[in-house]
Amino acid sequence: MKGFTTKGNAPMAPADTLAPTLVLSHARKSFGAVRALVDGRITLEPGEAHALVGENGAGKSTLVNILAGVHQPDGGTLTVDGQDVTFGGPAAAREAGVSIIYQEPTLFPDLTVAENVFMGRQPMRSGRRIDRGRMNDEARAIFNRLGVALDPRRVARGLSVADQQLVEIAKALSLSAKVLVMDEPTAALTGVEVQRLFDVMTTLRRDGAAVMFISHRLEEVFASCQRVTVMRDGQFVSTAAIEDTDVDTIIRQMVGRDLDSLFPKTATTPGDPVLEVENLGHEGVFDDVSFTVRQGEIVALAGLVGAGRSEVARAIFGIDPRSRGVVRVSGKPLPAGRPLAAMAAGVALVPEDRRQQGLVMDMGIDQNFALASLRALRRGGLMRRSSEQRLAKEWADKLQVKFGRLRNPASTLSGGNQQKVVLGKWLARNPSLLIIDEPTRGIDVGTKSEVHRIIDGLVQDGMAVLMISSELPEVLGMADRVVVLHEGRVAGNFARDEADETTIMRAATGQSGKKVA
Amino acid sequence: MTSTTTAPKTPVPALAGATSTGRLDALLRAREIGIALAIVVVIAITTLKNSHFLDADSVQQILNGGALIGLMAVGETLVIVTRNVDLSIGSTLGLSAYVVGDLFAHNAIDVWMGFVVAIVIGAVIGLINGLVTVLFRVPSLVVTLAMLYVIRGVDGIIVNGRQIGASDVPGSFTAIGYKTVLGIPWLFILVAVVVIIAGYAMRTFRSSRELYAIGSSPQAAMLAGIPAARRVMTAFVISGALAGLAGALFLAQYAQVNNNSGLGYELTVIAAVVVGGVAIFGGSGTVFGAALGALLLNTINLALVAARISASWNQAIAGALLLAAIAFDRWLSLRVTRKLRNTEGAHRDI
Amino acid sequence: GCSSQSTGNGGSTASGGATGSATNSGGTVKKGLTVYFIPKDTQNPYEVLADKGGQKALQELGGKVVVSSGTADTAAAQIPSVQAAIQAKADAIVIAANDPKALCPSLNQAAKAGIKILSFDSDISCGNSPQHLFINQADTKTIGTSEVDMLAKQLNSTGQIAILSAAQSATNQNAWIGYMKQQLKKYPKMQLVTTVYGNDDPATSLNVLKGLISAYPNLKGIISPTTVGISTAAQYLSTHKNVKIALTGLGLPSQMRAYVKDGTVQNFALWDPSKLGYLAGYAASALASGTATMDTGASFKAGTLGSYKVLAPAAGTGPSVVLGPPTVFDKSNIDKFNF
Amino acid sequence: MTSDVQAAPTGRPGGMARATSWRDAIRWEGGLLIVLIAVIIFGSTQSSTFLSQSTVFYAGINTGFIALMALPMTFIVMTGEIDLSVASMLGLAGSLMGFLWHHGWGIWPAMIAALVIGALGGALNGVLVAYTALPSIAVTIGTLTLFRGGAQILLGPLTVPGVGDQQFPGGLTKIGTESIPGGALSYSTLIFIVLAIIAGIVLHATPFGRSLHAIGLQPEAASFSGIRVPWVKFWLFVASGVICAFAGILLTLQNASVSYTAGTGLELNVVAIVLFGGVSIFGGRGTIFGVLLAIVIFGALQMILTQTHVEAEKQQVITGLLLLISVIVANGGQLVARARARLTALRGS
Ligand SMILES: Nc1ncnc2c1ncn2[C@@H]1O[C@H](COP(=O)(O)OP(=O)(O)OP(=O)(O)O)[C@@H](O)[C@H]1O
Ligand SMILES: Nc1ncnc2c1ncn2[C@@H]1O[C@H](COP(=O)(O)OP(=O)(O)OP(=O)(O)O)[C@@H](O)[C@H]1O
Ligand SMILES: [Mg+2]
Ligand SMILES: [Mg+2]
Repeated sequence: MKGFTTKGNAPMAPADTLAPTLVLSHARKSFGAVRALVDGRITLEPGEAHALVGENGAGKSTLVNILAGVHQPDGGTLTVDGQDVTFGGPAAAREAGVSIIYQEPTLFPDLTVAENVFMGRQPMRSGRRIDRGRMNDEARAIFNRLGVALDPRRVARGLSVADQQLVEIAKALSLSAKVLVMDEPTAALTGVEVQRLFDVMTTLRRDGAAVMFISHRLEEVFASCQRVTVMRDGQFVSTAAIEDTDVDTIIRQMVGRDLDSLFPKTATTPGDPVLEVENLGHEGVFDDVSFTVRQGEIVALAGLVGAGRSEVARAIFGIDPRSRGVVRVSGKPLPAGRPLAAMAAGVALVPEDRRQQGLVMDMGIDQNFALASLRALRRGGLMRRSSEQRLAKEWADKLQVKFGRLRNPASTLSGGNQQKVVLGKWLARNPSLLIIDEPTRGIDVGTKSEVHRIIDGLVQDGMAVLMISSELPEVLGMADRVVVLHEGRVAGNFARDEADETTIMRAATGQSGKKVA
Repeated sequence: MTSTTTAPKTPVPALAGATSTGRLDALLRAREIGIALAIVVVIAITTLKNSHFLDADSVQQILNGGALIGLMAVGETLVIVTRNVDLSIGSTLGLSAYVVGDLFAHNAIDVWMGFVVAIVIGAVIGLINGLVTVLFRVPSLVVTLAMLYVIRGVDGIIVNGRQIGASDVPGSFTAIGYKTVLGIPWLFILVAVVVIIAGYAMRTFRSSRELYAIGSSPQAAMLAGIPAARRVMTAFVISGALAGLAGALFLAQYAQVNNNSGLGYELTVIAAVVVGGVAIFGGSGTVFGAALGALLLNTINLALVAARISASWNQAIAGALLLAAIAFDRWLSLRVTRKLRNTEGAHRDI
Repeated sequence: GCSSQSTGNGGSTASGGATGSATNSGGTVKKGLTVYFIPKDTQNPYEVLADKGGQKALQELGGKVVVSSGTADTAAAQIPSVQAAIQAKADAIVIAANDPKALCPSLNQAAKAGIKILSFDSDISCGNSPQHLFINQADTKTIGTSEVDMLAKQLNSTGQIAILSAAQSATNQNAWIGYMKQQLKKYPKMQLVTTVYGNDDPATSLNVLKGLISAYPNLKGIISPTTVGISTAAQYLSTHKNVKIALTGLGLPSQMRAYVKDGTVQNFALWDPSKLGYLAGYAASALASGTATMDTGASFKAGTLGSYKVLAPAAGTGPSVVLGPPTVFDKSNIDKFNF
Repeated sequence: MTSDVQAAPTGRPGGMARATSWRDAIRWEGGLLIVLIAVIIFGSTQSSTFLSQSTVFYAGINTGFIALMALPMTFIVMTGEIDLSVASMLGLAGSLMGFLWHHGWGIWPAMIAALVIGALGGALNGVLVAYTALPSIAVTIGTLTLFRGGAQILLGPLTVPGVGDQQFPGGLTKIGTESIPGGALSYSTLIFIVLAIIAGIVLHATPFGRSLHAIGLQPEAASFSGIRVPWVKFWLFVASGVICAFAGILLTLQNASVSYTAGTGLELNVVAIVLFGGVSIFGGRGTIFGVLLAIVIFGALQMILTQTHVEAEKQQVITGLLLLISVIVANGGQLVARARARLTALRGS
């Protein structure tokens, strides 16, 4: 878990003595029939870190987009420093001193990291020419402040999601804005980086800036923020000082009911091996990876970001090639590099990047549900629209997906609901082995426990699950067995009762006395 | 997941860059060097077969021949970098060349005005391309393909079966097409100046970097508040203007224009740009690379004849070499990417 | 498009074909005839002149000319025009074929619909179907041999020479080049090193010319039997005086005037395209009216050009009428021509 | 992992993200239908011969082989790629057939060889595009030159049948002059219609067609769904090669002859038809029906304009403007919507 050092810092400046930096009230926004924001409200005081929490689809990102000038609200008012303002576009918002870190990284892959940070605001020298040297130095300085050693001169293409997020943060910091809005900046970060981000937030607040922080990890909220605003179904629910509230209250306000246990692990007795991986290797990425997943068992693949977990999953499924080793599913060896063969053998892979890999964003929700089951929906060689609809309806109901209309494009769904569609698309194939990469990244607590319940149910019905997660509590809560990867090699293989935070962490950072079962 | 306490807390000082990026930069630059090298190889092989290929005259021809395509490649690069494409440049060249020639034939303008008129014609066409693309958010390939037909048709209506010949054009104008200073052709100098200015500008000014940004990620460009519409429009206007200028230079170089002048140049220019290492889907590539690409294609064409290869084989060999050049560039950029990947790990702090 | 042409010097004296004796079938040419002129493309300067000649002829005869073709020099672009002529029940088609054979099926249909088929500038090669009359600008053999003779005179019959042609598939150029090669046998010291193709595009022509010059440093002469090729080469040679190469071929006087005057080109040939069109217009009308046939020796009146006789089919070609010998242009006469 | 930083597909220049809704398609095809009706009404008032059987036959002769090339092009553009080598492949296949005929091969072996060269050429495109991930626009500009060059090597100045050669069999070349028995359609039209129906079913009603949409919209997500993206692209290019070769055979028979320049420059016409038919150049969107309408409109327009003696250059202007106006009208609504949104935003504040 994140090793937070601070808890509930006191506000830097007394909230009641200063005029608020930014006030948004009664903001409304609809997309066609979808009322994304019904009554959005938030008040940001100078020097405070203000958390905004809510379920997936509660309208948080929509609110952010309004503050960013990306969306024009259908109604409501926005004041900055007491002045009524309208943001015609992102540039206007930036000029007004509002700086945004968007939920999804928005980098220019072909440009250098420094250019990404300073695009449109590059330091200049005589003749309105860009001063590259200074630009690189300034970027380096910001990264030093964040404690990362990204080379400002490398191109952004190929950066890991975490590094991309760091560049986004650097971009926002470089603006020295009055208001810094961060939409789930920590979703892809490791504990150290999160900690550094919080340190930077503290510095910013000390300088009088207001920080708005969105996260589904409530512990982060309690570690770094002074006030918290809760939203539900596009509506403002409450704002409270952090010391006047607690996790249960917030969750109740978010979900509108009490939640049961977060990780509803039911004990099962594992059956026959479904997946057997032996000495799997691929040049320069991972090597000598062996483990087994049995019927009715959840095996978690743990490790630091970049340890090669996703690569292993993709190699098993056949998206990536592999140069060594054997993969057997239900006893039969899988050919390398052939996802179709893996699917036929009953393997399903829910990939980690739902926007690029999981969904065809511009296709209908229904068509996305059907995309992995096309052959099954075929009658006499032709696709049946009606059976496709039926399949989509069935799984949208089962997973309680919140959507406008089933034929709307998947891009209109909130992140969590998108994740459910990806899950549904694979569950519709009734797989015997489900590989889920980061099943709950960017998913709210309510949905998260639903996803966990779904997985748990599947396992009880005899499915084998290989789960990759960067969240230790999830790993510890859900897994029957934890396989830890370190730099592409198995650094530990623990049964449920052997695994705890420290053993896993030690293995993941490569310091363990190896215990490979 | 989540490293914790164990990670070294001290920020790694700004070390890594120096060495690894130095090499990287070199590699990236190698894309241009690679093309230059290819030109040298083609020349060398041809010279082995025919020692006169390197005579002063012949070198002038090599430099001059690629000039027009190179000039248009500069404009096309600007457009392609923004993830658009301009297919109308060949038609634009034809129209501007004819109109200027016609004005000369009627003694309506002097030499300098000839350039101005050519550039203005091109710029106006570029403006139309840009406006329609940006305003209606129509793919530029469709817009400029349509404009290709429209301009070629309008050109035909204006030309109406006439043509411009050497006696219609002032001698001082055609002189630009063949006169040299210190053995270097004027035409080449002129185009080289445009290339150098454009190449420098594309590295150095905010607005030009924004062109790359737009092509690299339109979404992110929007969020960064980049006035994409204006920038894309500017790229089209410049591309049109350069195609118009190329029209004037066409007239100067060949001293003859009919309605077919410039027919099919658009694909040659795009080929040059792609060979020059400009990503066809935007975001990366340099003006220098594109210009070198044009020079390479032209050198190949010259070399095939100079090496006494039978006329029937010219096209096929040119096509094969084009494919080879594209594949080579791909191989090179893959190597760069792999290098990037390998160096990346070093920068992470855990 | 290419091609070349020459002023059949008017009147009656044309070479092989024209005869003084007007003839026969007694009848007069019908009024109100419609003749479709189908040039290689609607913009080919040479053929635009020819079409105007045709228009003039039909005007004199009280009929009308429809000019129809595509913008590109392809058979595919000409076929719709043939079809339109059939549908419009035209009386005759005069076509400059972009492809010797691809138009045959369409023209056959036209002939079956009772339309008289004539070709000019570039002949079709359809065997006997359809029956058609080729209005030849000048005797094919004469063009080929005279080009070689002209160059031989300039070069003292010695040295390497090359041909800069239009497209490799261009029919009339290929026919002329065939005769050039034959004629070259008479000049054993003149050696044809290669034929290059500029596709009638100035840029391509210039490129192959440059390649040619560096490939054959001892090159002494170039024949370019196409207007674009010769003017491109002339422009290059006039601006690179250090390259000493004699140039001749087929060119438009208006385009070549400057080069003849500055001495780059001594002489070249062509015929008057408008007269070619004019002759074609009369021939078409005569055929359509039944006042002439395609039989060898049949004759007809061609307005101010006088009277012409149909020549016997030669190897691989059908009956033809020859406008006259090409005019050779040089310093002494070039100012008299303005096409 | 580390998905590459990639531009969101919704941010493509020109194309705002649109849902693949039937309504969109219907709007576009509806528009084309109206244009077609307008063209027919215009034609019948301007030209007395327009509404005749011969017009239908001739239009088929003139556009049939272009229409054939438009079918694989539609599929390829659907996947976000493009094939600019189609017309050169037509020329190469026709030339090979002619070359072999000239050298005494039988007509059927010559045709089969032409189809084989089509498959091989397509496979070359396919390998380069699908398996080495080179941009198809660049690759096919290269093969455009290569294939045409190959045709030139085969035939050079020769037009087949050359002097002394057999004519192509009359039973086959009659497709250039005779319509199918009992109708006005040309054989090329009939073949096209059959293939278009098959293409329509494949594209719109089979899993394969659905995967083409997915590949065009988001190739990575498609491959994560078990769609063999490179495999599909490879075979599409092979199919394109074969069908273009077939078009080359058809054109050769129709003209009863072939030279190496056959079909020169038609690639952009084919692209224009496909785009006019409403297929998105970015892939993922479009219908065969739209392409069909576009073909009929272009074919009819060419007939009318030629029949009414409109000069070829004006025909070009009209063609270009039609393409331009169609996309503007189709996207004009967006412009209005954006302007309105901006206005309300201003008023709202
Ligand atoms: N462009 C759009 N078109 C249609 N509906 C949209 C659009 N953007 C968002 N929505 C809808 O608006 C609602 C709010 O979405 P939003 O992205 O603001 O949620 P969120 O609170 O950020 O969720 P998450 O925590 O999953 O990121 C969702 O139901 C979503 O489907
Ligand atoms: N696009 C990329 N650019 C650079 N390196 C990459 C990229 N993709 C993978 N790698 C490298 O491959 C290895 C495994 O990366 P990967 O991110 O898949 O691991 P992971 O354990 O799945 O982490 P995550 O939690 O991010 O999913 C790392 O060394 C990483 O640096
Ligand atoms: Mg969100
Ligand atoms: Mg991963």
